[in-house]
Amino acid sequence: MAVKKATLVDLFTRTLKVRLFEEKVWDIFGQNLVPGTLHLYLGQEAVAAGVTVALKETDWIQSTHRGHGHVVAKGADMNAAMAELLGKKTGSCKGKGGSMHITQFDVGVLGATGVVASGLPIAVGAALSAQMRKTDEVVACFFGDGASNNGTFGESLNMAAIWQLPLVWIVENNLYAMGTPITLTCPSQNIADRGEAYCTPSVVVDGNNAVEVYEATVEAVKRAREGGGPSLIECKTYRMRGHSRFDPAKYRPQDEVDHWMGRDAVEIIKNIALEQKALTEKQAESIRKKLQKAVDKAGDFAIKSEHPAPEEALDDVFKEAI
Amino acid sequence: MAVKKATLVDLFTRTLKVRLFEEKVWDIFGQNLVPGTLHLYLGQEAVAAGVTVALKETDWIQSTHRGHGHVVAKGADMNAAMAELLGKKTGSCKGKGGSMHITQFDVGVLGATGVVASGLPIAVGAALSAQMRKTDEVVACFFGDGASNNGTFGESLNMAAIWQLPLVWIVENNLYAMGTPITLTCPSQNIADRGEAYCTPSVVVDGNNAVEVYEATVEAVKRAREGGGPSLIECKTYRMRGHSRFDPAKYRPQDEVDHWMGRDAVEIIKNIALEQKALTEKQAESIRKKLQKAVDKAGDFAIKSEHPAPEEALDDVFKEAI
Amino acid sequence: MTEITYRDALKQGLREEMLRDDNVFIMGEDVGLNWGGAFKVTKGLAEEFGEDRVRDTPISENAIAGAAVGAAITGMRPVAEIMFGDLISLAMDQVCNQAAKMRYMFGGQTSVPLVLRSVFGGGKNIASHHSQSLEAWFMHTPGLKIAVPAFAYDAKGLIKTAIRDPDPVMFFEHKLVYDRKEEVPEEEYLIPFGEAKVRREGADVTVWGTFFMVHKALEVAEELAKDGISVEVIDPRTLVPLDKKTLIDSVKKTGRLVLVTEETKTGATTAEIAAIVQEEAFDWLDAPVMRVNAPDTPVPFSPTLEQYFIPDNKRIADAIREIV
Amino acid sequence: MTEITYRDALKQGLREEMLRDDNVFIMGEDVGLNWGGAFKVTKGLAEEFGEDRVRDTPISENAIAGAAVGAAITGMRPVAEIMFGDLISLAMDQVCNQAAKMRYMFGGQTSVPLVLRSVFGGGKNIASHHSQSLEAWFMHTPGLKIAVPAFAYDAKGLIKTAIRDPDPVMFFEHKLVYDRKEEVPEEEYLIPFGEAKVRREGADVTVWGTFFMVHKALEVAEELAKDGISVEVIDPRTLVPLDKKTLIDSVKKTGRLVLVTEETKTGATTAEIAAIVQEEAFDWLDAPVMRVNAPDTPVPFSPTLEQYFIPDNKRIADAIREIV
Ligand SMILES: Cc1ncc(C[n+]2csc(CCOP(=O)(O)OP(=O)(O)O)c2C)c(N)n1
Ligand SMILES: Cc1ncc(C[n+]2csc(CCOP(=O)(O)OP(=O)(O)O)c2C)c(N)n1
Ligand SMILES: [Mg+2]
Ligand SMILES: [Mg+2]
Repeated sequence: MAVKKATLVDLFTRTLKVRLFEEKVWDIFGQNLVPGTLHLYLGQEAVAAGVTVALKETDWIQSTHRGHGHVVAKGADMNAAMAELLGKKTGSCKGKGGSMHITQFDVGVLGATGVVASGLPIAVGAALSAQMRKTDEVVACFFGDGASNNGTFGESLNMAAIWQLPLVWIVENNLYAMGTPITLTCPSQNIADRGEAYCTPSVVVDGNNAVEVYEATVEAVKRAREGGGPSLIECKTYRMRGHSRFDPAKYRPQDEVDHWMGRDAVEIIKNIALEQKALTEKQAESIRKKLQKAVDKAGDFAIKSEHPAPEEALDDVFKEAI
Repeated sequence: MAVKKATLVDLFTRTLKVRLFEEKVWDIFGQNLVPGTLHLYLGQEAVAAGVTVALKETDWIQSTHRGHGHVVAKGADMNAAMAELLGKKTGSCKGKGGSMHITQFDVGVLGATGVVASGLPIAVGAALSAQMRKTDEVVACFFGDGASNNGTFGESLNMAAIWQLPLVWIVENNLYAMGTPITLTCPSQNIADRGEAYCTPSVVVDGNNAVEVYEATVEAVKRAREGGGPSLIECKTYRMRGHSRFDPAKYRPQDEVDHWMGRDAVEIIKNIALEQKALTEKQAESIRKKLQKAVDKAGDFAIKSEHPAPEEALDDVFKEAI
Repeated sequence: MTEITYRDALKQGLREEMLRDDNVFIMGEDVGLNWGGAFKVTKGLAEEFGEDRVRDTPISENAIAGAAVGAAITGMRPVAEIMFGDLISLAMDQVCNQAAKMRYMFGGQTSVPLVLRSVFGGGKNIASHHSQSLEAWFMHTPGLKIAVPAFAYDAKGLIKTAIRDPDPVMFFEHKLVYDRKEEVPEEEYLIPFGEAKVRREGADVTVWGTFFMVHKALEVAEELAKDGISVEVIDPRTLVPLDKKTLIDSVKKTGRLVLVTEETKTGATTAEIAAIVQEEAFDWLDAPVMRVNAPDTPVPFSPTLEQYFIPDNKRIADAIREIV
Repeated sequence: MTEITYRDALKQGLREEMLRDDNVFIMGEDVGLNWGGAFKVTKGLAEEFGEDRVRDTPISENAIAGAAVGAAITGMRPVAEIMFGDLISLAMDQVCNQAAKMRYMFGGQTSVPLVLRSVFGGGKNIASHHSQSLEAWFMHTPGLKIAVPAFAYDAKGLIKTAIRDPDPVMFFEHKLVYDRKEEVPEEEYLIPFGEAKVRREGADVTVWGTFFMVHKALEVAEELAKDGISVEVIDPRTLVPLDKKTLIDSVKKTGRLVLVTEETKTGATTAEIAAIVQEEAFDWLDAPVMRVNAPDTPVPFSPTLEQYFIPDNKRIADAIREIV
């Protein structure tokens, strides 16, 4: 499939946007302004970009504990996203969610969840709803290699398959679940094998190549929209940092780290776009500048925003207080 | 593989023993002497027989809500088993368990459980224990087609595979989970496909043919004992009765019922044994008589046994009362 | 008005809501054509509304609950059934971490209008895995509403309210009341959450209980009346929201309180009620709040044992007599 | 004696038991070589005992718990770790329906000597899915013992007792005490279950609490002493078995009781304690039993909100002042 030039630019822009957002988060975290923990999306940007470029605004994504990249790529307001990470009143969840629950529902984010693999059945329900409401909405559900070992994985893949739901499973196989290499917890090479067992068409792609992710998603989304049921896309990728805030990730062999660091998602999509003449160096630079500005603004916004008032802790349990 | 004559006799005997036991249970149930509900094993006897004949006494089985057949085949005391179904003090669980929890630990039954699929992780633990204690014990874990849709299925198959545990998964695919046909809840023809996804050698056999079940189990047990890890055997079989006590199973198409009723597990193994000259009609008859006598005795024993005293309800929560 | 069973009252409520709102649908194991629910509550609905809206699921409790969450937040009104309350143990993450917390942790962005129906209680001799009463787990989970109807009339009115509620509702039924008949209006009515019902007025002692124990308490009250003991019986109908006022007012009148549920004693809902009442009506209490519950054991199978396990009229009467 | 952290005290206890009994082993997510447990409790043990006995698992909470059950009934002594207490929601069936009930429903045939370690509590700004305090769910599940150490000394003595216990033990830790240092003997000692510890003697009011709240209560007691209020502080150390005697004796002495835990209020362990005390010491109580808990909400992320959520010294002091 020949990817349109405008799409290549979009892929580059989204990949870079997520990268810059995460670098900003890391920077602010370094200033000790981000409470709690963080699971940075750095390194995996091409997955979120490739998937979301293939979706419509009315489509949904289900995110994870490593969710900033997903929501920013889906179009979340960066100010509100950044403010949420800092626990501010202006955050998209009013400071109640933070990094692990960063969510902006009105751009099509079903939710980000701290319980590994818990998003899968929720995505099933949203896809069922899309089908029952007779819409053309599709749901893309992100999860990690580690998540595929949880019981909800099989339950969800099965349900989606028997009901032929408009769902795309996106496995971000970054080879580790915290410090545990996938080789210790998965007997096969590819998580995709498990999709096949549920009669779900499954492919493996280079998760650092936004174009590959995009192309696979386009095909899966098309199938989903046409009533052809769920698909699974396994994206091989790698974290640029540790699992969470203070993890130096010493457990990863240096040659493995080197290999992946040499496969920078931003560089890869940029080079493709340049080669395909979708973009010039100058245009790329101007995109970067614009994005950097927006990200910086988000950072300032978040830092300057107010903390919620303590008693706000009591709101939002039910629609109406009981 | 040529099956020894003595083994054929054993297979016949165990299949028939389970059949007669269950018929007796049904008979007593008809007299309104069995409290609660019942999940009869009638029709599936060849599975329990084929599996347990391939096991050693020191091996373990994990049972289900449809467990009478498993425990009787593994060698449980029939008096105690029957008394348990009637809630008597002399029952193997002192009347605390009943049909769904019928268990005799000292003949190698890990337990029978009322929660579908909950036996799988327990079997993993027992197999891990067998491996860590450096024994040659093998665990055979029974479960239904319906159970394979539960989250514990994937978690357990995966764990057994990565640790190469001495485990044999026995799927009793009787085509229904209560009233739900497997076609509604499983996108593929065979549950065995799911075993392959976890790199677990998986086969499909005729579950009404005790020899087929036996041969597949022998191979799987051998692999397990030699450190070759888990295997999965899917036994296609059928319930002769409804799911539970009052279910007339009207939801099953008559031609399907007829097909399977014509494939009686006892007849099949009997004919094989006769053909292979492992058995004469006369010997078969004498085995039947002996078994019938033991089963009748168990029935009488159970009926005549005392009910537990009410306060015994307070015992056995902890080893020592707190 | 005609007399119908609790089961049929529930079905009427479900049916009315499905007729009213196309987004209401039912999902669960064996709820559909071939079975109609393990206790036949949904029998006939698949025939009427189709298998799409009365949907049989695989044996996947956590995914059933989770799919209900996903459907609820995107505009549907799922009524999910977990066949036995004991099996919600397999769905605790989706129920307690997702459904219950979503509105809150997303700062009010999401509504989760789902109903999760399930059934508690013993008395059917089906042992430890099919007889528990676990409502306390959910009462201790902020973000869930809990309905506990003991009467057919309430079952219908509460299921309708539950379906229309914008928040997740745990709708708990009891095995022994499905067959109980009572007059139930055929026309529509709703019962608001958080309003207890005084089932019988009395002056000497208040009895508060749930499910089948309400019926036992009423029998006991009748018996004790012959001895001149006047018992007031309160049925909360919902545990969350909890109608404290009706209860406290009653205790202030009678000065005595006996709590009766089928739960195992330690940490039961009765513990919370006892704690509340001694907090809020300390000066009115003439005797300690008494709790009548099952002992702290799993539910045994054998009828002799199970009868001993479940609180009976005698234990309720004894507790009352001990403090009046 | 040297001062060591709660974390290291736990590790010492685990290590001693692993040296003593070859059948003791540890399993859980990231407990092994690469991480040593999310809170580093098992750090170093895989190096010493090998990856077989300190075993990293997949992210499969229900199977972790279930595998521990299967290993326990066949002769091993598993110590399973669930990384965060919130995640036991995924293992409720194996914990509450299998481990807790097996001995009973099999009529005493099986022993399930497993320990399930996990961690509760907020204060780390990690929001609704990683900060809960769910011990009440398990206190309401007959068949489980529950240890709740708040001090390093107890952590070591109780983990050793837990490992040797023939029944399933839920061993709950608290995030904010891992770094707390205290003198802990290097030699072996065991702390029996069911023996509360009076952490401070007092005459005017009894405070009973768990985990980090014990430390806060002690601070408050110190402060209030300046105002002439004499506070007795009781740390139960295990919830099941529960040392009622120490508590009731104390209440009979002081006549007043304040309960403090980090749980959300409704249905917390404090409800059970309040119910027990008003039952057993009704005539000695000079004021209602007060409960200081978190509000009935999920745990919020933002530090300002979380600080408001978790009971602080002021709330504890206020509750005490209200009744003395
Ligand atoms: C059910 C559950 N188990 C354990 C954890 C703790 N935990 C958080 S992230 C994580 C690793 C997840 O690995 P993976 O799914 O591969 O996602 P990644 O972090 O690599 O993006 C673990 C174990 C959790 N949050 N939820
Ligand atoms: C987790 C769980 N869900 C639902 C039930 C109710 N139930 C009991 S048996 C059964 C069907 C099980 O089907 P299958 O695993 O195929 O076994 P079979 O009854 O056919 O032997 C169901 C749904 C249960 N006991 N446990
Ligand atoms: Mg990963
Ligand atoms: Mg079946």
